[in-house]
Amino acid sequence: MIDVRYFARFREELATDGEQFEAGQAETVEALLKQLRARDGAWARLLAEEQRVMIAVNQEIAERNTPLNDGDEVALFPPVTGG
Amino acid sequence: MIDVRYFARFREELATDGEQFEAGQAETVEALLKQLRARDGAWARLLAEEQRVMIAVNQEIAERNTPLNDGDEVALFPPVTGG
Amino acid sequence: MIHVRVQSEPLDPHREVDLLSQGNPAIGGVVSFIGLMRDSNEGDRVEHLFLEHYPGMTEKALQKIAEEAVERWQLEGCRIVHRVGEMSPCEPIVVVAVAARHRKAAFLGCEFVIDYLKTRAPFWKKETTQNGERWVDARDTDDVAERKWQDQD
Amino acid sequence: MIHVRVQSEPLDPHREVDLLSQGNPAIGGVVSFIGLMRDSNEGDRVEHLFLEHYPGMTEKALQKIAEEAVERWQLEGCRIVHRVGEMSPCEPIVVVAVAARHRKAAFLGCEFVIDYLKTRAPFWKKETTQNGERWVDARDTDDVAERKWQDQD
Repeated sequence: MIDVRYFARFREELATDGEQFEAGQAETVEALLKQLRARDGAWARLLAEEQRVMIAVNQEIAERNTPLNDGDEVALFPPVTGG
Repeated sequence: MIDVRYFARFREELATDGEQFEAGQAETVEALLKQLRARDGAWARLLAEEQRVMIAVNQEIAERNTPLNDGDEVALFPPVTGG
Repeated sequence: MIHVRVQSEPLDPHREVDLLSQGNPAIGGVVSFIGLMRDSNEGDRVEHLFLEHYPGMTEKALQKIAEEAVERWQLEGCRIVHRVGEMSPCEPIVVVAVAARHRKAAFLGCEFVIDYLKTRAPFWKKETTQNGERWVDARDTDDVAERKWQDQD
Repeated sequence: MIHVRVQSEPLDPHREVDLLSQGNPAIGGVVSFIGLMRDSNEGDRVEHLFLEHYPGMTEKALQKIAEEAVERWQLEGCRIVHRVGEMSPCEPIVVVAVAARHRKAAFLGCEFVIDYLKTRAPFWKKETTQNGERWVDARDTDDVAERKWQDQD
Protein backbone atom coordinates (compact mmCIF):
# COMPACT_ATOMS: atom_id res chain seq x y z
CA MET A 1 0.00 0.00 0.00
CA ILE A 2 0.97 3.61 -0.53
CA ASP A 3 -0.12 6.16 2.06
CA VAL A 4 -1.08 9.52 0.56
CA ARG A 5 -1.39 12.54 2.84
CA TYR A 6 -2.68 16.05 2.23
CA PHE A 7 -1.76 19.16 4.21
CA ALA A 8 -2.90 22.74 4.77
CA ARG A 9 -5.01 24.24 1.99
CA PHE A 10 -5.01 20.91 0.14
CA ARG A 11 -6.33 19.04 3.17
CA GLU A 12 -9.09 21.61 3.61
CA GLU A 13 -10.14 21.96 -0.01
CA LEU A 14 -9.93 18.24 -0.76
CA ALA A 15 -11.83 17.59 2.48
CA THR A 16 -9.56 14.71 3.49
CA ASP A 17 -6.21 14.32 5.19
CA GLY A 18 -5.25 11.20 3.32
CA GLU A 19 -6.04 7.89 1.69
CA GLN A 20 -4.41 4.66 0.58
CA PHE A 21 -3.53 3.34 -2.87
CA GLU A 22 -2.50 -0.11 -4.05
CA ALA A 23 1.23 -0.05 -4.73
CA GLY A 24 0.77 -1.11 -8.37
CA GLN A 25 -1.72 1.67 -9.15
CA ALA A 26 0.89 4.41 -9.45
CA GLU A 27 4.53 3.78 -10.25
CA THR A 28 5.63 7.41 -9.96
CA VAL A 29 4.34 10.53 -8.25
CA GLU A 30 3.21 11.87 -11.62
CA ALA A 31 1.14 8.74 -12.27
CA LEU A 32 -0.50 9.23 -8.87
CA LEU A 33 -1.18 12.91 -9.59
CA LYS A 34 -2.76 12.00 -12.91
CA GLN A 35 -5.25 9.67 -11.23
CA LEU A 36 -6.09 12.25 -8.58
CA ARG A 37 -6.66 14.99 -11.16
CA ALA A 38 -9.12 12.75 -12.97
CA ARG A 39 -11.51 13.18 -10.03
CA ASP A 40 -12.21 16.73 -11.26
CA GLY A 41 -13.40 19.54 -8.98
CA ALA A 42 -10.88 20.63 -6.36
CA TRP A 43 -8.61 17.71 -7.31
CA ALA A 44 -8.18 18.86 -10.87
CA ARG A 45 -7.84 22.49 -9.86
CA LEU A 46 -5.33 22.12 -7.01
CA LEU A 47 -3.18 19.47 -8.64
CA ALA A 48 -3.20 20.85 -12.20
CA GLU A 49 0.16 20.63 -13.97
CA GLU A 50 0.64 24.36 -13.96
CA GLN A 51 -0.01 24.57 -10.21
CA ARG A 52 2.78 24.63 -7.69
CA VAL A 53 2.44 21.35 -5.83
CA MET A 54 5.11 20.29 -3.37
CA ILE A 55 5.72 16.58 -2.98
CA ALA A 56 7.35 14.56 -0.23
CA VAL A 57 8.05 10.84 -0.40
CA ASN A 58 8.87 9.21 2.91
CA GLN A 59 9.10 12.66 4.46
CA GLU A 60 11.75 13.99 2.08
CA ILE A 61 11.15 16.54 -0.67
CA ALA A 62 10.59 14.64 -3.94
CA GLU A 63 9.89 15.31 -7.61
CA ARG A 64 7.12 14.33 -10.01
CA ASN A 65 9.27 11.58 -11.50
CA THR A 66 10.16 10.05 -8.13
CA PRO A 67 9.23 6.32 -8.24
CA LEU A 68 6.76 4.94 -5.70
CA ASN A 69 7.09 1.62 -3.91
CA ASP A 70 4.99 -0.43 -1.58
CA GLY A 71 5.00 1.08 1.91
CA ASP A 72 5.87 4.59 0.78
CA GLU A 73 4.34 7.65 2.41
CA VAL A 74 3.55 10.34 -0.16
CA ALA A 75 2.54 13.85 0.88
CA LEU A 76 1.08 16.54 -1.36
CA PHE A 77 0.95 20.14 -0.19
CA PRO A 78 1.07 23.75 -1.33
CA PRO A 79 4.33 25.76 -1.16
CA VAL A 80 5.44 26.03 2.45
CA THR A 81 5.15 29.29 4.39
CA GLY A 82 6.92 28.78 7.71
CA GLY A 83 9.59 30.86 9.38
CA MET B 1 45.56 75.66 20.31
CA ILE B 2 45.20 72.19 18.83
CA ASP B 3 44.75 69.26 21.19
CA VAL B 4 46.56 66.12 20.05
CA ARG B 5 45.64 62.80 21.62
CA TYR B 6 47.23 59.35 21.39
CA PHE B 7 45.51 56.04 22.04
CA ALA B 8 46.27 52.38 22.63
CA ARG B 9 49.68 51.21 21.38
CA PHE B 10 50.56 54.76 20.34
CA ARG B 11 49.85 56.14 23.82
CA GLU B 12 51.97 53.41 25.39
CA GLU B 13 54.92 53.55 23.02
CA LEU B 14 54.97 57.33 22.80
CA ALA B 15 54.66 57.43 26.60
CA THR B 16 52.09 60.25 26.51
CA ASP B 17 48.34 60.51 26.05
CA GLY B 18 48.49 63.89 24.40
CA GLU B 19 49.91 67.38 24.00
CA GLN B 20 49.02 70.80 22.62
CA PHE B 21 50.22 72.61 19.52
CA GLU B 22 49.88 76.23 18.48
CA ALA B 23 47.22 76.42 15.78
CA GLY B 24 49.63 77.96 13.26
CA GLN B 25 52.24 75.23 13.64
CA ALA B 26 50.38 72.66 11.54
CA GLU B 27 47.85 73.56 8.89
CA THR B 28 46.95 69.97 8.00
CA VAL B 29 47.17 66.59 9.68
CA GLU B 30 50.08 65.69 7.40
CA ALA B 31 52.01 68.80 8.50
CA LEU B 32 51.45 67.77 12.10
CA LEU B 33 52.59 64.20 11.41
CA LYS B 34 55.73 65.51 9.75
CA GLN B 35 56.70 67.48 12.85
CA LEU B 36 56.01 64.53 15.13
CA ARG B 37 58.08 62.15 12.98
CA ALA B 38 61.04 64.53 13.24
CA ARG B 39 61.31 63.60 16.90
CA ASP B 40 62.78 60.25 15.83
CA GLY B 41 62.57 57.09 17.95
CA ALA B 42 59.06 55.72 18.48
CA TRP B 43 57.61 58.86 16.85
CA ALA B 44 59.35 58.24 13.53
CA ARG B 45 58.66 54.51 13.66
CA LEU B 46 54.96 54.56 14.59
CA LEU B 47 54.00 57.52 12.40
CA ALA B 48 56.11 56.62 9.34
CA GLU B 49 54.37 57.28 6.04
CA GLU B 50 54.14 53.57 5.24
CA GLN B 51 52.55 52.82 8.62
CA ARG B 52 48.81 52.51 9.06
CA VAL B 53 47.89 55.48 11.20
CA MET B 54 44.24 56.28 11.82
CA ILE B 55 43.34 59.92 12.30
CA ALA B 56 40.34 61.59 13.88
CA VAL B 57 39.69 65.32 13.84
CA ASN B 58 37.03 66.49 16.29
CA GLN B 59 36.14 62.86 16.94
CA GLU B 60 35.40 62.00 13.31
CA ILE B 61 37.57 59.84 11.07
CA ALA B 62 39.80 62.17 9.00
CA GLU B 63 42.50 61.99 6.35
CA ARG B 64 46.09 63.19 6.13
CA ASN B 65 45.04 66.20 4.10
CA THR B 66 42.31 67.29 6.52
CA PRO B 67 42.95 70.96 7.48
CA LEU B 68 43.48 71.85 11.14
CA ASN B 69 42.03 74.89 12.86
CA ASP B 70 42.33 76.52 16.24
CA GLY B 71 40.41 74.53 18.85
CA ASP B 72 40.50 71.25 16.93
CA GLU B 73 40.96 67.93 18.69
CA VAL B 74 43.20 65.60 16.70
CA ALA B 75 43.62 61.94 17.63
CA LEU B 76 46.22 59.54 16.26
CA PHE B 77 45.83 55.82 16.79
CA PRO B 78 46.56 52.39 15.28
CA PRO B 79 43.89 50.52 13.28
CA VAL B 80 40.93 49.78 15.53
CA THR B 81 40.23 46.26 16.80
CA GLY B 82 36.86 46.37 18.56
CA GLY B 83 33.81 44.18 18.09
CA MET C 1 25.87 21.00 18.70
CA ILE C 2 22.78 20.69 16.51
CA HIS C 3 19.36 20.95 18.06
CA VAL C 4 16.03 21.23 16.26
CA ARG C 5 12.61 21.32 17.83
CA VAL C 6 8.97 22.04 17.05
CA GLN C 7 6.73 23.14 19.88
CA SER C 8 3.29 24.57 20.53
CA GLU C 9 4.40 26.37 23.72
CA PRO C 10 5.71 29.97 23.41
CA LEU C 11 9.36 30.18 22.36
CA ASP C 12 12.13 31.54 24.54
CA PRO C 13 14.74 32.79 22.05
CA HIS C 14 17.20 33.81 24.76
CA ARG C 15 17.30 30.31 26.20
CA GLU C 16 18.23 28.93 22.77
CA VAL C 17 21.06 31.42 22.39
CA ASP C 18 22.36 30.60 25.86
CA LEU C 19 22.23 26.85 25.30
CA LEU C 20 24.05 27.30 22.01
CA SER C 21 27.05 29.18 23.28
CA GLN C 22 27.46 28.05 26.89
CA GLY C 23 30.74 26.43 27.76
CA ASN C 24 32.45 26.68 24.38
CA PRO C 25 35.17 29.35 24.59
CA ALA C 26 36.13 28.75 20.93
CA ILE C 27 32.97 30.58 19.86
CA GLY C 28 33.69 34.13 18.72
CA GLY C 29 30.31 35.06 17.31
CA VAL C 30 26.65 34.12 17.68
CA VAL C 31 24.13 35.28 15.11
CA SER C 32 20.48 34.72 15.81
CA PHE C 33 17.34 35.32 13.84
CA ILE C 34 14.01 35.70 15.58
CA GLY C 35 10.98 35.67 13.33
CA LEU C 36 8.11 37.53 14.97
CA MET C 37 4.43 37.51 14.15
CA ARG C 38 3.50 40.83 12.54
CA ASP C 39 0.09 42.37 13.16
CA SER C 40 -0.56 43.06 9.49
CA ASN C 41 -0.10 41.35 6.14
CA GLU C 42 -1.03 42.45 2.63
CA GLY C 43 -2.72 45.53 4.05
CA ASP C 44 -4.97 43.71 6.51
CA ARG C 45 -4.75 43.57 10.27
CA VAL C 46 -3.94 40.04 11.45
CA GLU C 47 -5.39 38.99 14.77
CA HIS C 48 -4.10 35.45 15.04
CA LEU C 49 -1.88 33.06 13.21
CA PHE C 50 -2.16 29.30 13.05
CA LEU C 51 0.89 27.26 12.07
CA GLU C 52 0.22 23.81 10.63
CA HIS C 53 3.08 21.40 10.04
CA TYR C 54 3.84 17.84 8.95
CA PRO C 55 4.98 16.05 12.11
CA GLY C 56 7.92 13.77 11.45
CA MET C 57 8.95 15.38 8.19
CA THR C 58 9.33 18.79 9.84
CA GLU C 59 11.98 17.62 12.29
CA LYS C 60 13.83 15.71 9.56
CA ALA C 61 13.83 18.73 7.28
CA LEU C 62 15.13 21.05 10.02
CA GLN C 63 17.82 18.56 11.04
CA LYS C 64 19.00 18.26 7.44
CA ILE C 65 19.17 22.04 7.00
CA ALA C 66 21.11 22.45 10.25
CA GLU C 67 23.56 19.70 9.29
CA GLU C 68 24.17 21.26 5.91
CA ALA C 69 24.83 24.67 7.49
CA VAL C 70 27.22 23.26 10.10
CA GLU C 71 29.20 21.38 7.49
CA ARG C 72 29.27 24.18 4.92
CA TRP C 73 30.52 26.90 7.31
CA GLN C 74 32.24 24.80 9.96
CA LEU C 75 29.85 26.08 12.60
CA GLU C 76 30.34 25.47 16.30
CA GLY C 77 26.61 25.03 16.78
CA CYS C 78 23.15 25.53 15.32
CA ARG C 79 19.73 25.54 17.00
CA ILE C 80 16.40 25.81 15.20
CA VAL C 81 13.17 26.00 17.16
CA HIS C 82 9.86 26.59 15.41
CA ARG C 83 6.51 27.16 16.96
CA VAL C 84 3.30 25.52 15.71
CA GLY C 85 -0.37 26.01 16.54
CA GLU C 86 -2.11 29.24 17.44
CA MET C 87 -0.21 32.46 18.16
CA SER C 88 -0.66 36.22 18.53
CA PRO C 89 1.13 39.34 17.20
CA CYS C 90 4.64 40.01 18.55
CA GLU C 91 5.16 36.38 19.54
CA PRO C 92 8.23 34.58 18.15
CA ILE C 93 7.45 32.09 15.39
CA VAL C 94 10.95 30.78 14.87
CA VAL C 95 14.41 31.12 16.35
CA VAL C 96 17.59 30.24 14.47
CA ALA C 97 20.78 30.61 16.48
CA VAL C 98 24.18 29.88 15.00
CA ALA C 99 27.62 29.96 16.60
CA ALA C 100 30.99 30.08 14.87
CA ARG C 101 34.59 30.99 15.53
CA HIS C 102 34.30 34.06 13.33
CA ARG C 103 31.38 36.29 12.52
CA LYS C 104 31.15 35.83 8.76
CA ALA C 105 30.46 32.11 9.06
CA ALA C 106 27.83 32.78 11.73
CA PHE C 107 26.00 35.31 9.53
CA LEU C 108 26.09 33.08 6.46
CA GLY C 109 25.05 29.97 8.39
CA CYS C 110 22.11 31.71 10.05
CA GLU C 111 20.80 33.28 6.87
CA PHE C 112 21.18 30.00 4.97
CA VAL C 113 19.13 28.16 7.60
CA ILE C 114 16.22 30.59 7.58
CA ASP C 115 16.23 30.86 3.77
CA TYR C 116 16.09 27.07 3.40
CA LEU C 117 13.56 26.69 6.19
CA LYS C 118 11.25 29.11 4.38
CA THR C 119 11.15 27.01 1.22
CA ARG C 120 11.81 23.45 2.41
CA ALA C 121 10.39 22.87 5.87
CA PRO C 122 6.71 21.80 5.86
CA PHE C 123 5.00 24.61 7.75
CA TRP C 124 1.94 26.50 6.59
CA LYS C 125 0.55 29.73 7.99
CA LYS C 126 -3.15 30.49 8.22
CA GLU C 127 -4.04 33.94 9.42
CA THR C 128 -7.19 35.33 10.97
CA THR C 129 -8.15 38.82 9.82
CA GLN C 130 -11.36 40.76 10.33
CA ASN C 131 -12.56 39.10 7.12
CA GLY C 132 -12.03 35.59 8.44
CA GLU C 133 -9.33 32.98 7.95
CA ARG C 134 -6.98 32.64 4.97
CA TRP C 135 -3.92 30.62 4.08
CA VAL C 136 -0.81 32.72 3.57
CA ASP C 137 0.64 32.51 0.07
CA ALA C 138 4.30 31.62 -0.47
CA ARG C 139 6.43 34.58 -1.54
CA ASP C 140 8.50 34.50 -4.71
CA THR C 141 11.26 36.38 -2.90
CA ASP C 142 11.73 33.33 -0.69
CA ASP C 143 12.51 31.19 -3.72
CA VAL C 144 14.99 33.79 -4.90
CA ALA C 145 16.64 33.79 -1.47
CA GLU C 146 16.96 30.03 -1.52
CA ARG C 147 18.47 29.87 -5.01
CA LYS C 148 21.21 32.31 -4.02
CA TRP C 149 22.87 29.59 -1.93
CA GLN C 150 22.99 27.20 -4.86
CA ASP C 151 24.47 29.73 -7.28
CA GLN C 152 27.32 30.34 -4.84
CA ASP C 153 28.74 26.83 -5.09
CA MET D 1 14.70 53.33 17.70
CA ILE D 2 18.46 53.82 17.73
CA HIS D 3 20.38 53.20 20.91
CA VAL D 4 24.17 53.03 21.30
CA ARG D 5 26.08 52.59 24.53
CA VAL D 6 29.53 51.83 25.87
CA GLN D 7 29.81 50.24 29.29
CA SER D 8 32.32 48.59 31.58
CA GLU D 9 29.68 46.40 33.27
CA PRO D 10 28.96 42.95 31.76
CA LEU D 11 26.56 43.03 28.79
CA ASP D 12 23.11 41.50 28.78
CA PRO D 13 22.44 40.72 25.09
CA HIS D 14 18.93 39.45 25.75
CA ARG D 15 17.88 42.70 27.34
CA GLU D 16 19.00 44.60 24.23
CA VAL D 17 17.01 42.31 21.96
CA ASP D 18 13.93 42.69 24.14
CA LEU D 19 14.19 46.47 24.30
CA LEU D 20 14.60 46.58 20.54
CA SER D 21 11.50 44.66 19.59
CA GLN D 22 9.06 45.29 22.42
CA GLY D 23 5.79 46.91 21.49
CA ASN D 24 6.34 47.23 17.74
CA PRO D 25 4.11 44.70 15.97
CA ALA D 26 5.38 45.84 12.56
CA ILE D 27 8.67 44.03 13.22
CA GLY D 28 8.88 40.72 11.39
CA GLY D 29 12.50 39.85 12.06
CA VAL D 30 15.22 40.56 14.58
CA VAL D 31 18.82 39.66 13.78
CA SER D 32 21.39 39.95 16.51
CA PHE D 33 25.12 39.50 16.62
CA ILE D 34 26.87 38.73 19.88
CA GLY D 35 30.65 38.94 19.79
CA LEU D 36 32.14 36.75 22.51
CA MET D 37 35.63 36.74 23.94
CA ARG D 38 37.46 33.63 22.72
CA ASP D 39 39.98 31.89 24.95
CA SER D 40 42.65 31.69 22.27
CA ASN D 41 44.10 33.88 19.52
CA GLU D 42 46.93 33.24 17.07
CA GLY D 43 47.65 29.93 18.76
CA ASP D 44 47.99 31.30 22.29
CA ARG D 45 45.66 30.92 25.23
CA VAL D 46 44.17 34.27 26.19
CA GLU D 47 43.40 34.79 29.86
CA HIS D 48 42.03 38.31 29.84
CA LEU D 49 41.14 41.01 27.43
CA PHE D 50 41.28 44.75 27.99
CA LEU D 51 39.24 47.04 25.74
CA GLU D 52 40.43 50.62 25.44
CA HIS D 53 38.31 53.20 23.66
CA TYR D 54 38.13 56.91 22.84
CA PRO D 55 35.33 58.27 25.02
CA GLY D 56 33.19 60.72 23.12
CA MET D 57 34.27 59.64 19.67
CA THR D 58 33.18 56.05 20.31
CA GLU D 59 29.57 56.98 20.94
CA LYS D 60 29.52 59.33 17.94
CA ALA D 61 30.97 56.66 15.67
CA LEU D 62 28.45 54.05 16.81
CA GLN D 63 25.55 56.48 16.44
CA LYS D 64 26.62 57.33 12.89
CA ILE D 65 26.92 53.66 11.91
CA ALA D 66 23.48 52.89 13.38
CA GLU D 67 21.91 55.85 11.58
CA GLU D 68 23.42 54.81 8.28
CA ALA D 69 22.12 51.25 8.70
CA VAL D 70 18.61 52.38 9.65
CA GLU D 71 18.40 54.67 6.66
CA ARG D 72 19.92 52.28 4.16
CA TRP D 73 17.66 49.31 4.99
CA GLN D 74 14.65 51.09 6.45
CA LEU D 75 15.15 49.35 9.78
CA GLU D 76 12.60 49.48 12.58
CA GLY D 77 15.38 49.68 15.16
CA CYS D 78 19.07 49.23 15.88
CA ARG D 79 20.90 48.84 19.20
CA ILE D 80 24.68 48.67 19.60
CA VAL D 81 26.21 48.07 23.01
CA HIS D 82 29.95 47.58 23.40
CA ARG D 83 31.84 46.66 26.50
CA VAL D 84 35.11 48.33 27.54
CA GLY D 85 37.68 47.59 30.24
CA GLU D 86 38.72 44.18 31.51
CA MET D 87 36.92 40.98 30.55
CA SER D 88 37.25 37.18 30.58
CA PRO D 89 36.68 34.37 28.04
CA CYS D 90 33.07 33.64 27.02
CA GLU D 91 31.91 37.12 28.05
CA PRO D 92 30.09 39.22 25.42
CA ILE D 93 32.20 42.04 23.98
CA VAL D 94 29.55 43.55 21.74
CA VAL D 95 25.88 43.16 20.92
CA VAL D 96 24.33 44.44 17.71
CA ALA D 97 20.57 43.94 17.46
CA VAL D 98 18.61 45.02 14.42
CA ALA D 99 14.87 44.86 13.73
CA ALA D 100 13.10 45.14 10.39
CA ARG D 101 9.82 44.30 8.74
CA HIS D 102 11.45 41.57 6.70
CA ARG D 103 14.40 39.33 7.39
CA LYS D 104 16.71 40.30 4.55
CA ALA D 105 16.95 43.91 5.71
CA ALA D 106 17.61 42.76 9.27
CA PHE D 107 20.47 40.49 8.18
CA LEU D 108 22.06 43.13 5.97
CA GLY D 109 21.68 45.88 8.55
CA CYS D 110 23.20 43.81 11.34
CA GLU D 111 26.17 42.63 9.30
CA PHE D 112 26.79 46.16 8.01
CA VAL D 113 26.88 47.53 11.56
CA ILE D 114 29.39 45.00 12.87
CA ASP D 115 31.57 45.26 9.75
CA TYR D 116 31.72 49.05 10.05
CA LEU D 117 32.18 48.95 13.81
CA LYS D 118 35.21 46.69 13.34
CA THR D 119 37.00 49.20 11.13
CA ARG D 120 35.63 52.60 12.21
CA ALA D 121 34.77 52.63 15.92
CA PRO D 122 37.74 53.56 18.15
CA PHE D 123 38.19 50.42 20.26
CA TRP D 124 41.47 48.60 20.81
CA LYS D 125 41.96 45.15 22.27
CA LYS D 126 44.89 44.22 24.46
CA GLU D 127 45.12 40.58 25.46
CA THR D 128 46.88 38.87 28.33
CA THR D 129 48.48 35.54 27.46
CA GLN D 130 50.92 33.44 29.45
CA ASN D 131 53.66 35.48 27.76
CA GLY D 132 52.30 38.79 29.01
CA GLU D 133 50.23 41.54 27.43
CA ARG D 134 50.01 42.40 23.75
CA TRP D 135 47.91 44.65 21.55
CA VAL D 136 45.75 42.76 19.07
CA ASP D 137 46.54 43.53 15.42
CA ALA D 138 43.80 44.61 13.05
CA ARG D 139 42.82 41.93 10.55
CA ASP D 140 42.92 42.53 6.81
CA THR D 141 39.71 40.53 6.44
CA ASP D 142 37.92 43.26 8.37
CA ASP D 143 38.91 45.82 5.77
CA VAL D 144 37.68 43.52 3.04
CA ALA D 145 34.37 43.09 4.89
CA GLU D 146 33.95 46.84 5.17
CA ARG D 147 34.71 47.54 1.50
CA LYS D 148 32.01 45.09 0.40
CA TRP D 149 29.33 47.57 1.51
CA GLN D 150 30.80 50.34 -0.62
CA ASP D 151 31.08 48.20 -3.76
CA GLN D 152 27.38 47.40 -3.52
CA ASP D 153 26.19 50.94 -4.06
